[in-house]
Amino acid sequence: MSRIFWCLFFTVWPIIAIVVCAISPAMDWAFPGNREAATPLGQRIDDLFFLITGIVTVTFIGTMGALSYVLWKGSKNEDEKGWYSHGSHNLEVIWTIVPAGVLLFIALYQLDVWAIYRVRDHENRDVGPRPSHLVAEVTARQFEWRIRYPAPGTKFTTYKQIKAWLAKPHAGDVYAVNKLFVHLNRETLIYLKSADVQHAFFVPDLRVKQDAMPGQSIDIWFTVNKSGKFNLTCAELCGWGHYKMRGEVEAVEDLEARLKELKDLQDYDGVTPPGTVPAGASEEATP
Amino acid sequence: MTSAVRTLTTTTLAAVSLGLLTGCGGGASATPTVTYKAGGESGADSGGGPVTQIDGTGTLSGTIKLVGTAPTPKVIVAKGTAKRDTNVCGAEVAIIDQSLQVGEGNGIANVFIYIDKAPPGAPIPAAPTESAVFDQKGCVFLPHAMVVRSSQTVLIKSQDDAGHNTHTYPGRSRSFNGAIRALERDGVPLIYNKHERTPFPVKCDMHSWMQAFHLALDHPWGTITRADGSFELKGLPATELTLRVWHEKAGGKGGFLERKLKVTIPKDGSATVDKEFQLSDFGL
Amino acid sequence: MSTVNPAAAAEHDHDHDDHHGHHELSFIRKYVFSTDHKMIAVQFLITTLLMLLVGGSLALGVRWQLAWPWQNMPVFGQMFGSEGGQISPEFYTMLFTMHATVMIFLVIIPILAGAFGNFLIPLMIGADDMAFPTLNMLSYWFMWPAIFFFGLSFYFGGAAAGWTSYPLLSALPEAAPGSGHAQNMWLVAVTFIGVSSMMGSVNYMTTIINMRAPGMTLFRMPLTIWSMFITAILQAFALPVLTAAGFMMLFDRAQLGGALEGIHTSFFVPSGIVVNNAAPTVGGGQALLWQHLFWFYSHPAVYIMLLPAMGMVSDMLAAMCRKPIFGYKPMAYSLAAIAGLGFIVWGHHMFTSGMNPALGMTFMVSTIMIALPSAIKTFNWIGTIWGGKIRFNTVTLNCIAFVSQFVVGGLSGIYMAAVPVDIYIHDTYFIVAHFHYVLFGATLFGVFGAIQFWFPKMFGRMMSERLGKIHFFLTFVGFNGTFFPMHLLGVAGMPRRYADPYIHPYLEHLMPMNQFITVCAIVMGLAQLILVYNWFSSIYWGTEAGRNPWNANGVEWIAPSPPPHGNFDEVPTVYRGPYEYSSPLVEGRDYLMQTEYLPPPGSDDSGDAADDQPAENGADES
Amino acid sequence: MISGSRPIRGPGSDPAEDNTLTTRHSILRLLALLPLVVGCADYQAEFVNDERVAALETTSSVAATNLTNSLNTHFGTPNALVAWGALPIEFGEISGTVLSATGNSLRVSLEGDPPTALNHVAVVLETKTPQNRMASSYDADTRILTLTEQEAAPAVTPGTPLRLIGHKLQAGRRLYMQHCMHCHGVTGDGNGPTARYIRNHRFNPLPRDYRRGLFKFTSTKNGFYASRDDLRRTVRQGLAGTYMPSFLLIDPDELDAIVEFVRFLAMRGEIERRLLTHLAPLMPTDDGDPPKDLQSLEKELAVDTFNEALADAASLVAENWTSADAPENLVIPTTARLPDDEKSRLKGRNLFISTKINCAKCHGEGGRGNGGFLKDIQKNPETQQNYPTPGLRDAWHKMIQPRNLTSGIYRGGRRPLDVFRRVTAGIKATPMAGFATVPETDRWHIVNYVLSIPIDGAFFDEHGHQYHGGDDSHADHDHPHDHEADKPADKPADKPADKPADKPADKPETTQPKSAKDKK
Repeated sequence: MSRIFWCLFFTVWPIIAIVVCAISPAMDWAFPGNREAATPLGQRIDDLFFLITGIVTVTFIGTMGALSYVLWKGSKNEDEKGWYSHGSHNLEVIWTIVPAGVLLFIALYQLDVWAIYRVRDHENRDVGPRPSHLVAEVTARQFEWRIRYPAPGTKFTTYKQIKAWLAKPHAGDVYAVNKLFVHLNRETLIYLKSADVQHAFFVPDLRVKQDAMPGQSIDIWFTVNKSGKFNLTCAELCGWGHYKMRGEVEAVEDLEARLKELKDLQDYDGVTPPGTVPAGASEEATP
Repeated sequence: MTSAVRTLTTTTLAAVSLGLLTGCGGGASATPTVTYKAGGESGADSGGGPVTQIDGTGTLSGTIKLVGTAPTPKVIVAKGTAKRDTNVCGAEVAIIDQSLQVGEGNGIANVFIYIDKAPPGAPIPAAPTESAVFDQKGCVFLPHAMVVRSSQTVLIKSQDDAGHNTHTYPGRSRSFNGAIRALERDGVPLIYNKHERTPFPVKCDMHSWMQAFHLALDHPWGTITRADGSFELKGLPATELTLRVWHEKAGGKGGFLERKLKVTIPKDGSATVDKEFQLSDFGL
Repeated sequence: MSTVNPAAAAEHDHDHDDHHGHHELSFIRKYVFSTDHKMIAVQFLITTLLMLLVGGSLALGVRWQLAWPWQNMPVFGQMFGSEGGQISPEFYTMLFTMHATVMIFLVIIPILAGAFGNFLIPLMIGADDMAFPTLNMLSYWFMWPAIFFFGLSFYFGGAAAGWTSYPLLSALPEAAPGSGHAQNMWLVAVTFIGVSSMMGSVNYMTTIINMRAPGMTLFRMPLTIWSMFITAILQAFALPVLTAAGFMMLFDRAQLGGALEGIHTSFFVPSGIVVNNAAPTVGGGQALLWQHLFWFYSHPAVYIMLLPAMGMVSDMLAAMCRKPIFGYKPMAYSLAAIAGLGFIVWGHHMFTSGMNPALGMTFMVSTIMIALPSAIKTFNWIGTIWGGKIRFNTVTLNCIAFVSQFVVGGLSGIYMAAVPVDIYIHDTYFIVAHFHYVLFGATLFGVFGAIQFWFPKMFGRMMSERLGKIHFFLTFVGFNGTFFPMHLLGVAGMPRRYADPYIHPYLEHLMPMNQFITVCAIVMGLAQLILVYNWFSSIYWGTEAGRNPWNANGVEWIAPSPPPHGNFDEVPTVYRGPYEYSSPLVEGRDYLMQTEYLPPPGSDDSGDAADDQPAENGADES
Repeated sequence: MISGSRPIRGPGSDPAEDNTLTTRHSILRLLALLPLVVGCADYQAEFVNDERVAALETTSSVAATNLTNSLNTHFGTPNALVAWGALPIEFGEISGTVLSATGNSLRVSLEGDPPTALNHVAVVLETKTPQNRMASSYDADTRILTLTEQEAAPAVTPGTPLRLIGHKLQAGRRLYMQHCMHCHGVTGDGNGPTARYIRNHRFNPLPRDYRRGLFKFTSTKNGFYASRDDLRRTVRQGLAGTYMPSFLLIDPDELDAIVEFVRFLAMRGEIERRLLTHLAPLMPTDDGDPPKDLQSLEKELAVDTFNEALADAASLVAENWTSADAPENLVIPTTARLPDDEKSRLKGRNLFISTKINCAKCHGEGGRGNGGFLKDIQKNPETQQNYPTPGLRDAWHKMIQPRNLTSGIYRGGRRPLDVFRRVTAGIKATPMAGFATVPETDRWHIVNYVLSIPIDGAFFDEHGHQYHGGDDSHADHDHPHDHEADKPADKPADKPADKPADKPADKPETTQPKSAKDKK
């Protein structure tokens, strides 16, 4: 009796697990909003994720199936002795080679994505940034994201210029907090800094995550190809208010115009002739 | 053993269910109840009873004296030794601690003598139209103590060739913290919009020793003692009045020397109050 | 073959016994400052089980906050409840920091190496005690300063920089409420733990190398001993790095006060950082350095927390399935392989940390490769069960749970081995699910099984099967209900260590699932009380167990239960490997103890030619 | 946060560990207690009294009781709030009319679109004598409003107007407990659990203690309180360089609710303070013994004139907060910002360092917030005693630094308008005075100059050419003598640590090491 119970027990729970995973997208337990990534690279990450999921699922079913099978057989084994075997050399070889192959495949298959994601661009920094770059400086601090854009219309042609800009505040810089505007369908280059402790710039919808290390300026780049607003959170414990670091990344068609707007807001002196006063200017002050 | 097991498991499950299904008030997401309380209704009793007109006025005069010998006021900034604004602060005369000034005959200066609330039924004269002047010279406020009407304009002036700021700490009125430019002669207007119950300090944050005391009243019946400790209040309503006697050193940190000084003002006559206070009353 | 002279050992052993037979040891020497490895093991076991409850209830506090944020928290809310009855966010950070700390440093590492290592090593290799009994005692008593300092850390508000204690959060007292003296205490405590386990590992290595009974060749050692041996090596090599890093961190922290006031190095602190309007930091340190040092220890530590359980499970499975272990040598080799690879994979904790991305590739490959030996072990366990005679008792159940949970933990590990995917799931609940499946799902189930299995040897009585099964059932269900959904939380992008995730709109809808998780967690937590009850009641009312209640083969089973001081009646001589179950050589019983001499002698053990003892055919697969 | 050695005692299951040593029955008994452990603990959020109330208690319990009672009747407790109509707070009011009444459930028509959750809000039925009831629930579909009172169904005729009051206050309180309470405390006394930690760091601004009604960064004229917009701005943008983070993305309705609740707390605290001032004569003297003629004082202050004082306090508070929202009390420049050119900045620079208005005396000639006045010992306006240590203090007696203008941090906002407002109206509750007396054009010059400091440095030569202070990024290592020659003629007698502004920090958020050093 208890034999059947336990056999079933060890057979059923993997099934439940698989079912739960299977229904998870329907239950909105999958990627945020159950949407595909909003960056091309993110979509490749998703593909990778599902590929691994496929392999893992097969392995899981296989192992668990085998486990329940041997349990079932072994538990109703009636002869007075077990099978006297110290193993099989061939089997050992097989289940060493096969997993090794699969694992190696995974390892090599994903190298490319990673290379594009960080390494490749990281290697050839001597080429100037493409003119379509939006450069922004995002400084994480307890517990908010302080953002600085170059003056609207600024075009960087060399990384040297960018470094110079990063080095100190410049006239016409646009400041913002917690809300980052980026180009739609154009590459965004962000210099990530930390004002105090370690934070992490995490935009789930973009599959982007990078720690902000104190004392370092780390560059990350991505291209958002879906318009909309995406949650920005902190993914590295940064103190008691870790969870408070709620930000937003918004991809817009005409970024220049948006920055211009911000700039006008920031230059508001209280007596700008009516009409050009940005909405809510009387209330809002830029940080 | 089995019974134990059964009880054990049931209690466990009971514990879990009970623990988890309780919604738990008090935390953030508990909705508080809101009850409404109409405004004004707690305005309490406003006087009540018919007010009998007080006609006729009288005069009150007297002196406030100190028993014993006053300590010589200590010098805050000796002549020409100011750390900053040397050309201005204490340039001509040394800056002396004015908190307890004792004149000849041991009279105490700068004692506030006033009526907290105008007696009901007493006609209140209109505030003077000319504005009071609150000046500063050599990084010292002039005067050190003053009584004004709550609707009266105070002009803050400066004879110093250095920037000052005037920072008031009123009890009921709007506070004021304004910079006074060097040699401000036409004066920065300041109005205490409320009747004050006690005198309050006025400071200059730029020169930490600069301090004066103001009192704003919605009636004219308040004054300060002169250098010899004498004072005179004219036109007081002829009735029994409760005077307050306040000094900035009373009890060491400023307060009432006499909180309820009862005097009866005879019609068209005059009353006198002579008071003596011990050094101990000034926390000395 | 490096075995102590059996004769000498024997005499020594005997006069030991006589010596002790005559006058009883004082209570203190016998139960408190005992040098007997068994007593020390029991001390370790009880201490760690106590700490298990502590750490568990800390976890429940965390779960409560995640399920019903800012609600009055039971017990904790009352004991440390801040204004308004709701806990404060820094208290939450303290909760999960101390949960991890207690569980890792005071439960899992000591319960494996300390408790079972101590108890099993001498018994299984047929030695009368550890090589250095006093050192052994010290290694236990050095745990108490650690516990004391962790307690002190609580007193100062509790370290709240996560158990990983990344600088600058942990390096600058201004950075977090827990980064004041609490952090110092934490570092000191970790150092003490390090000293404790270092003493242990030295002792284990020496004992295993030098004190094996006659005939106990390396390849006749039970896999438990193999795993303990390799674990000891891991510790010996990895721990110094952590200790060094800990001291560097201590010196970095200016507010140490006292003699160390002046030191204030800056290994990890870059210059010009202003935290909360404190004076800017000076001296160009590098925060990343800590992560490298820390993980250079803490990744091997993961295996320190896993390998012994693997070994013990192998032994138990063989005994419970009445079947030789499937592929003994591959098992031993893969243990070694895991240990070896374990030293070159620490970088996979740092894929997003800003280290050179190119490094990510190497670490990715090594990380993926470490999955291989794990896979081999898994298949071998299944192979061991295959064709055995299985009795579903508590031991078996826990071992099977170990295997299946280890499979889940291992497979989810592949996700984070793949760097691009890890970028997304790094520091999300997926990670939390992963390492709980490995450390709790695998290790703790193994430990529960081991407790049940060796309890009769420890106390001479069996533990209650019925209670054991109830405990297993509740724990298993609660465990999977708690941690399996966390995979999904992670995929949904819920970051770790959030006191209130629901202020982020994309996480709001996860609250019900978190509540479900918390319910399961509480079930699991309460189930542990059954274990405690079973443990203590069995000590008193358990049925008497003979020397070999499980009909197992190991050397430890020829010793009386509980074994006296000196363990064995006479020095055991080992003739074969430990897994000769269902051997055709004997009739009427399906076990053949390592110490039984069976004529006629067969061919020599292929494992090592130098063995002068006759050995049984096929003691190892060839 | 955690006090005493209790933490070491550990969580509730440890006793279980010990007791299990005995018999199984004790274990079962122990397990029976588990519901208490697992179940919900019964402790509530409470408004805490001002520290002085305890002192008052020692001399006149009557006064203390009256004070706490009146606060409870007019403001309630965190879990049973009172919406007091005398205060200028938007409690969230929905008016409507009763269509039909059966028992304690009314069919009503409410104006606008009421929020879905209307539990436990106040219901005022405008019968001849208005009835105060409480809503237990409201069903938007059937438009049935159920009142909590079971007994005595409200005698209302159809058509009776009614008001639902307090949903906004409710929401505000809930959100406040979620987002703000850690630092600002349940009472708004700036003493939440986390604040205790923030206080450890001498130069960290404390969470605002609302109870004085004082908020530093406002758009209103000198002497006026903070307007709703100012509070909104602070919550949305945060205060750069402090522990007040930005809640930019919070939903506007929630933001309003929070702001209203903050004003609610501020008014409660201020009324408490004013009542305490009224009762001050009852306070024990410095050496702890009760004041003379306690009885008569008690009768006069705590009984006869108490309600009067309460009403007076309420009216004052109401007036102050209302006037803060009046547009005429905003600081609005009459002329547009002057062109931000070198000439203007030089003018600004000269004004900045001139002793006529003494900006540099606090902010330092290099704008590092290290002016000479910081070396003076200030006097506590409340006790007339000197503060123990030199340095400027705010109304909470907390040591503060003048803004380091090289850091590029502008807590009140970086718009020219904001800086103009700082200059014109000063910073409330701090020694930063309003410079309204300075002509507006000059103020614009100062604004232009101040805004240029982080970018171009603080120093000019007489031709208006700026020094960039070399390129060494170590502000604390540069040498004053570099620019001695270029000091303006009328520089003050002593030289505060005025250094040429070097290249500002590459992180606008970080303050320069120099200034931090000077804080010591």
